[in-house]
Amino acid sequence: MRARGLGWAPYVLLVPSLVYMAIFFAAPMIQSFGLAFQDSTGAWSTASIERMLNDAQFSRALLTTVTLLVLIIPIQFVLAMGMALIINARLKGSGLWLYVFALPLGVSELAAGIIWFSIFTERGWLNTFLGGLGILERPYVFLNPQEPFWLIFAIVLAESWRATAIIMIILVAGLQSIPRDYLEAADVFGASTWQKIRRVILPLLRPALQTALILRTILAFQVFATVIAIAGRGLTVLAAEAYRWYGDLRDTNVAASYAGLILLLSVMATILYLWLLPTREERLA
Amino acid sequence: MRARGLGWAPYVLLVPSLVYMAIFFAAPMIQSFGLAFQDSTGAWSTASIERMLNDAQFSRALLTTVTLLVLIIPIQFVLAMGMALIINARLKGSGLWLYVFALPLGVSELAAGIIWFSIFTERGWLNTFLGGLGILERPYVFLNPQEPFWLIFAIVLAESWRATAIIMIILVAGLQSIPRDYLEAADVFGASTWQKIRRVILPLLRPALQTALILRTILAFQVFATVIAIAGRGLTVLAAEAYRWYGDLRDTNVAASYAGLILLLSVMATILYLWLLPTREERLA
Amino acid sequence: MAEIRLERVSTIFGKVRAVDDVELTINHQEFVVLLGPSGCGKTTLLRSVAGLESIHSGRILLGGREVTDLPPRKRDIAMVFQSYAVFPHLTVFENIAFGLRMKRIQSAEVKRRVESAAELLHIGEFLQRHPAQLSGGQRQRVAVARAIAMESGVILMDEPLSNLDALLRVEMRAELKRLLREIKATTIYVTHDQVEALSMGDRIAVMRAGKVVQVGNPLEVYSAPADRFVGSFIGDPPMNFLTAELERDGGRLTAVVAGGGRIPLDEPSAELAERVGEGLVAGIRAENIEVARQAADAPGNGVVARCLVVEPLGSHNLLTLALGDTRLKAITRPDYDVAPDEDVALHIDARRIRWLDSESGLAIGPPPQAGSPVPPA
Amino acid sequence: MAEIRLERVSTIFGKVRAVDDVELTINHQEFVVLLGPSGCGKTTLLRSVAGLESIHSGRILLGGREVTDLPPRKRDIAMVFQSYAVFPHLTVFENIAFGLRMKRIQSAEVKRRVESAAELLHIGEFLQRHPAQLSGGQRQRVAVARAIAMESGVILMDEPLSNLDALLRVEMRAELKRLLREIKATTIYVTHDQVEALSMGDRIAVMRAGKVVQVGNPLEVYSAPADRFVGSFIGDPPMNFLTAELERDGGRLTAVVAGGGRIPLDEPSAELAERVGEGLVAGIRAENIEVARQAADAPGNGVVARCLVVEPLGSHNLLTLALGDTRLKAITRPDYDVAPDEDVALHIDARRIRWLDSESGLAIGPPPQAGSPVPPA
Amino acid sequence: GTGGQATPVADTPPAGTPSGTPPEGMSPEPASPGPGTGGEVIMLSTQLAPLEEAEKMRNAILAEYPGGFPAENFVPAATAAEFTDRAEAEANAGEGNGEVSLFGALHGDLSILADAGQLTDLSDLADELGDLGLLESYVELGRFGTDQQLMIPWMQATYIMAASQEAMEYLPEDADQNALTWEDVTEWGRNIADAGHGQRLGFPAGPDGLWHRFFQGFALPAFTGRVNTAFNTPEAVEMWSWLEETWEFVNPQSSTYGFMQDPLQSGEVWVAWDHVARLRDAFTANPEGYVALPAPAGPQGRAFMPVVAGLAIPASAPNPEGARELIRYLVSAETSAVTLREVGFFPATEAELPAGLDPGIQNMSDAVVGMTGASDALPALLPVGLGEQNGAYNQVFRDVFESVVIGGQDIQTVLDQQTPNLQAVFDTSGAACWSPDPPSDGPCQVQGAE
Ligand SMILES: Nc1ncnc2c1ncn2[C@@H]1O[C@H](COP(=O)(O)OP(=O)(O)OP(=O)(O)O)[C@@H](O)[C@H]1O
Ligand SMILES: Nc1ncnc2c1ncn2[C@@H]1O[C@H](COP(=O)(O)OP(=O)(O)OP(=O)(O)O)[C@@H](O)[C@H]1O
Ligand SMILES: [Mg+2]
Ligand SMILES: [Mg+2]
Repeated sequence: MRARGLGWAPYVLLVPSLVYMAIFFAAPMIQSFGLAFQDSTGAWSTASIERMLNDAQFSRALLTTVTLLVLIIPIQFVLAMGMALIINARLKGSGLWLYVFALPLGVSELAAGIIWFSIFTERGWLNTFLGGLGILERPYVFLNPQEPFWLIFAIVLAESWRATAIIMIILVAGLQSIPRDYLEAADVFGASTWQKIRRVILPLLRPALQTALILRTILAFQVFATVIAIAGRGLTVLAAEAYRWYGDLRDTNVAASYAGLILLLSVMATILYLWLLPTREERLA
Repeated sequence: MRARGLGWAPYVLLVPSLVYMAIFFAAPMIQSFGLAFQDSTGAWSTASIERMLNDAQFSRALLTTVTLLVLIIPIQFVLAMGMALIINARLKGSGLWLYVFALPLGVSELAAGIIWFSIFTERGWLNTFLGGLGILERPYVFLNPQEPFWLIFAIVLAESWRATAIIMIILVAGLQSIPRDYLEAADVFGASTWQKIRRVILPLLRPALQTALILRTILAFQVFATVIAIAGRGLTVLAAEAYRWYGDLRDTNVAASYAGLILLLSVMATILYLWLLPTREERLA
Repeated sequence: MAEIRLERVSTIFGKVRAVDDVELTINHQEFVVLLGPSGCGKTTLLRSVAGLESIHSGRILLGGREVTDLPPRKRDIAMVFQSYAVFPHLTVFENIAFGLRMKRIQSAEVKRRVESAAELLHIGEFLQRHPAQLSGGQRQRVAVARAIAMESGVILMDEPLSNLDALLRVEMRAELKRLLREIKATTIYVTHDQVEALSMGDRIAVMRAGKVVQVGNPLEVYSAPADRFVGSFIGDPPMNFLTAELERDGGRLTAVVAGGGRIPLDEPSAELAERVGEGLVAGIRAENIEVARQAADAPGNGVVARCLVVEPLGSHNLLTLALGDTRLKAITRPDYDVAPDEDVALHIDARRIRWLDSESGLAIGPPPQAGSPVPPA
Repeated sequence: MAEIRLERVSTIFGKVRAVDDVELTINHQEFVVLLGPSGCGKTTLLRSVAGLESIHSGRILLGGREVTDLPPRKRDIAMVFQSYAVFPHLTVFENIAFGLRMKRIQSAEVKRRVESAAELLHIGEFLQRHPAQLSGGQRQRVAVARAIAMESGVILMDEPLSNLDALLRVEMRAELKRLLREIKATTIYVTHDQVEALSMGDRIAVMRAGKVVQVGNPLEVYSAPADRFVGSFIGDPPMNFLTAELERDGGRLTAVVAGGGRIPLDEPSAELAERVGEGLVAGIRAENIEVARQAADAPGNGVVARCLVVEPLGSHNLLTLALGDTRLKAITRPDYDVAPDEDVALHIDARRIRWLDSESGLAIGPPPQAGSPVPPA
Repeated sequence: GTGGQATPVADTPPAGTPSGTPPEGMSPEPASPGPGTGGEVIMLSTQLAPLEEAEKMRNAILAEYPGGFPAENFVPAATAAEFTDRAEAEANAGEGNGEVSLFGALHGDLSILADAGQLTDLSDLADELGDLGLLESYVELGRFGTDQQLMIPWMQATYIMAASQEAMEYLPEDADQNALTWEDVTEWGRNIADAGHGQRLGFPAGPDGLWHRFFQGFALPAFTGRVNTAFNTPEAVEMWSWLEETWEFVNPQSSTYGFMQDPLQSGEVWVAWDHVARLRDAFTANPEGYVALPAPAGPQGRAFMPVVAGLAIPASAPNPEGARELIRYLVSAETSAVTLREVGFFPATEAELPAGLDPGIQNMSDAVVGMTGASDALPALLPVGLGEQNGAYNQVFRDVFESVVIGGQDIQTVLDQQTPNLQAVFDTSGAACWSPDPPSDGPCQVQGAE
């Protein structure tokens, strides 16, 4: 069927720019991830990839990465949704909260890591605080490689603190473009706040949610400064390994393999989301 | 006037969570940026800030940061808008482009830097390519601290390559939630594609645009790996300085000053945007 | 027991008093039609009752319980939005079921109610479509179905049939009316269709510029308008207005009509009697003006007008007449043939006249004798 | 010169043939009203002409130029959307000015046109508001103003007055009609208001289930429906349908009406004459049935029916009658008093009968003599 | 595909990680190629290369140089690679035709040039400077196993133990704080823990920590008397089990520590081992608060890793005389003192330090001298000739540590797994063994690796 009466014109117009863009975006990628399929001498081989797979840290890193993702994303979405709704409620001073919530956005990954390290470290604020309350008689070592629970906990907290705002402002934008009628209809027909969120807001927010999910997940795969700052060598993630191989071990090929893996996972996650939250034909009619 | 017939309930309900959140989000920030106002001995003073301001690199870094921002953001927005429109056009295979364009998202800042470094370096692809075409008889040193033009150029390119997709997918989400009627009305009343974008799409896209602008700017302030990877110490930005002071010079206080400055600039930028693109009362009625 | 009571309610948008100090009570199970010019505040009034607009002053009570500060969902009402507001992401079925699901009604019952509602509105075949796949009228019917499926005590309908074809609309009126009586709902119904208003409403509330200017049963509102505006706004053709002056000759009052003619008043109301010598306005419906060939052959009371246009409408003829410089509409039998520019004698039944003050336009005295039980469309 | 020509146009959504093989030509400056039940494809047809729906087959020509594959903006049309589609981010003024700005018309002219359009639709005072600050009807008028301000050759209006009050609507009709003639526009006008259709349309196109079933001037469509559907769909009350069989006794044809009674046909059409002995349907308008007290005292042609309901409508009475098991509507003078359950004799004027095939429901033979020039609302 | 310019990752931290300045003094400062002004002396140095240190070198250390020393003539080399490349270029210029007259670099970096025969003999100068009391062990290093004095020891840095005052009272009775053994350290940690103060030993096992040096220069040699060749020996196993045992008393957060001065100052750690430059702040900020101790000894002696920076004159030097003059100046007692004060590198001499030195620094230098001069001193050099394999080399030790101590795997198994990796490092880099491993011709051979 003809694209709404436009004939082929658009295609003709687009092709050149598309081709150009394809080159601009795809080419560097391909060339660089080619490295993953070369050994240190530059000959084609899967040596580097095998090296990655057999690396002592690999499985650990993969596991941690996934664990963190699975923990952080849902927490952040619940938080972000709450924040977005508060802001969207347009109650007095809700504008202010936008700033409060968004503040950590201005803090870089590493800085966030350092901040939270200084909170959780043995002589950190948390211990001082709990000590002050008399809850702990002597400081507790939270950041102990032997018990990853607290490490993970601290990292999840730090990440939630730092990056929830990214999701939040995307959702706020989404909420703003939901026509008011629908919310009013939901109100009139007796939807509780929770029902309203579940039955009306979330579905209508799908595009924004999808975007936020994809963006956040992709970025989460790249997080590592926070992890290193907080857990040191106690925990490692794929991104951190990529850097270790590039920086400390000076093996660009293995580093490329890691980078490639991260990219692959990101793409898979994206596809997963697009598949879980398909954009149906119905539009705001 | 009463908030649409809800009385004070919402406030009462929200206050606790708000207070909690305020603490969660604001407290660490304050505590850590307190560092900026202490000297290395921990005494309160503006020494660290003065140290930052008087640092040889400071003005250079600030200038470069702003320059990059001013160059990158507009370029990215035009690109992103184009990409978003292509995808939103729902022509055959436009779904594919989403992936092509979004690919670089899966590449970390540093990786991007390295990729583009290897393109622009003296023995890099670009020189090889131009040499191959016979445009250059001998490799040209693009990345030469003496001529910042090429450095900036390369960085702008790398950043556009890496981070345009962030903006794009936000805009795509925004476009999806523009009711079709309005676009159809624009069509019927004779709006050319360009007019349609300017008069209808952009205004209705305001929330998304705002979000993307804010997000991108804030993140851009934190970019530094790309810069270092491409320009080495040939160019420096605020974020890079923050790391230098924290990492190399081991002066957390000055580092905190830099971080604080970055945060400050981000907030200012945000306010600027909110002021330039106010959310008016009219809604999609 | 769901009576709707508005006590001095005002809803204000900036400088616009969309609903202005409205005092209105709708009894349990009553069906009140809200009628008024575009932009007079009907929707705002409905939205205020629903709790979608926060009212600026006054109180709203539903079934005796004050709901002024209650959120919409606590008011147990159903509403048909003027803009439909059907959920684009839900199928027609889920749209109609929405309110029921919110009430956690078990699904068998939901299915039953949804289907009967859909049946009633002839959208049974679309249950699995999304609103974007429906025509305007079909979408509107979904909105109506969603409201009636709730079977709640109070139903607010904002021009619910405006986008349906005549035939369907006639059918829907009857069906809706029947159903609403069945479920014992108290209804406020906004419409611009006068036939709808006059035929469906137990009472009609006429609004103007945010104020309710008259509330009464259709016949009252039609034949005894509270003021000139109501008279001219309701009924097609609108009421005729003659300027006249009261005179007392001998024992009896007579209205001297500007442009000639005297109308004797047999049993004038007390209020009217006080107005002797004042300039008044006589409001009279077209069908209450009897047209006759010149004086002699009819009980014409001396009012003579020139016939301008004759519109034969099959069942009757509609005449446009000029009396001095005021235009009148009158109805005659289809076979009554009168040529344009011919002079005719009018017999105006004094008992059917609605007397109005010439300045304020407000009615004077008790309602006149009603004419035809149901006014013409 | 902007004639609209649809050649075998079909627009299909999945399995739904929303517009089904439509052949329609609207002459330059003609005002055609599109009438049809909700969901019959009116909007889709308009959208197809506008180029908003890509048609599945057929051609569309505007002023002789094929536009089938042209994007909407290249078609130089203006449209009133059923959903208004006024831009929420623009003031009323800018909304109305939108099309003109696109055409780069200089601002003085823009101002003039916008203001006159706004004046005409009584929204002059809202020019600086945003749509969200308007009532439904006001918003609809903005949509209309935006379309007419364009003064383009082709104007498509999708239920443009549906949300206006009766008084305003009557006024708008006249104004619109005048203006459209002024700017020499060719118009397709969708409405559900039959009075509107019959009083405004140069011609009326009746649609049903995606097909155009009849195109003709109001009177034709009213008194000579192309088939049973049109007869029943247009006019209030709808056309009566009696099943009858043709007989030839002696030289002349007679219709034997089911339920009793014989109607002699004086000058039957050739087509009809061929149908002797077949079962047919006689379509007759209420105002063309004369009701009389029993046989003797009227020229009744033996058709006797029982009176069920008498609705006095002031200017006339509407009777509901039962003839066998078919229901009929008939109109009598207001003073003609007949009690329910009384038997009455009907005199049906054979010349006014629209003969239809009992299976297909299609009309047989030439149109009957038209009754009243303008049918009743 | 990434050339020397991509150094940020190599030498600054990976994006977003806290970077440490490795004490060897490598840090991002790409050399702005100094203009070659014929007669003058141009010094190319991998040392004092970081911006701030370079400034101090120019403005303080070289300040007293007779006739003044033009700032631009001190050319820092950001990385060893950069240094080697530049030196290569110089050498290619030919006898006396280079630009640079004096090299300042680590012993390891110079040894490459020495092997290439690009350095000139300075034996006479060495003798002349004899009365300065150059540390014999370092002079020896300066010969690179030849009979020529190719390098004059310039300054040194190394790793020591630091203890806070609280810790001192828990020092095992029988232990001599200036001659500790690693077993004593374990005891020490146990005492503190038993006293209810928790795990107060600390090591820089974080990503930026120099943890690998602990094994390469201290623990392994102390237990085995060798480093690489003894990587997989019963003695090595003994060392690892010692560490395992000791780890009970080590603050678990050690895996996050980069610079031990921080946990020392915060009080998280009472007894720490680290590079002097990474302990310095603690001592300067609070001299009384801490005690500097020589590195403990093991069964095979008091192993320690000297970081020796030396001065050498390339054959290509345009101005050898000026270079010798500069050497005399730099190694003189006065200049050494300034150097120590300004950048915290210790003199490579036994000479008495001038009084009035920052007490903290004094404290540390005593420990250093005590350690380097100790009777059982066992210097274990920085890796030599590993080049790009450096990281991989360090990683081997870190991996063993993480598997054994953190992961709690069986020591022998882990060593067996890692032995091939270590061997691979040597095979790829072709690096020969360095002291204290017996010299090898050809790549160093790990015992038990075929
Ligand atoms: N996207 C779609 N998918 C499937 N069916 C559709 C779609 N859009 C419209 N239809 C169907 O096409 C038919 C014609 O729709 P259209 O809007 O033209 O009707 P209409 O004549 O304008 O009705 P109304 O008077 O209610 O506006 C309707 O039955 C509708 O259900
Ligand atoms: N947000 C607003 N700001 C200012 N004025 C408003 C706003 N909303 C509505 N109004 C005005 O309030 C008046 C009442 O609006 P309302 O929608 O109640 O009218 P209505 O009776 O429903 O008209 P219609 O029959 O056209 O729907 C209108 O004149 C409108 O212009
Ligand atoms: Mg309304
Ligand atoms: Mg329609």
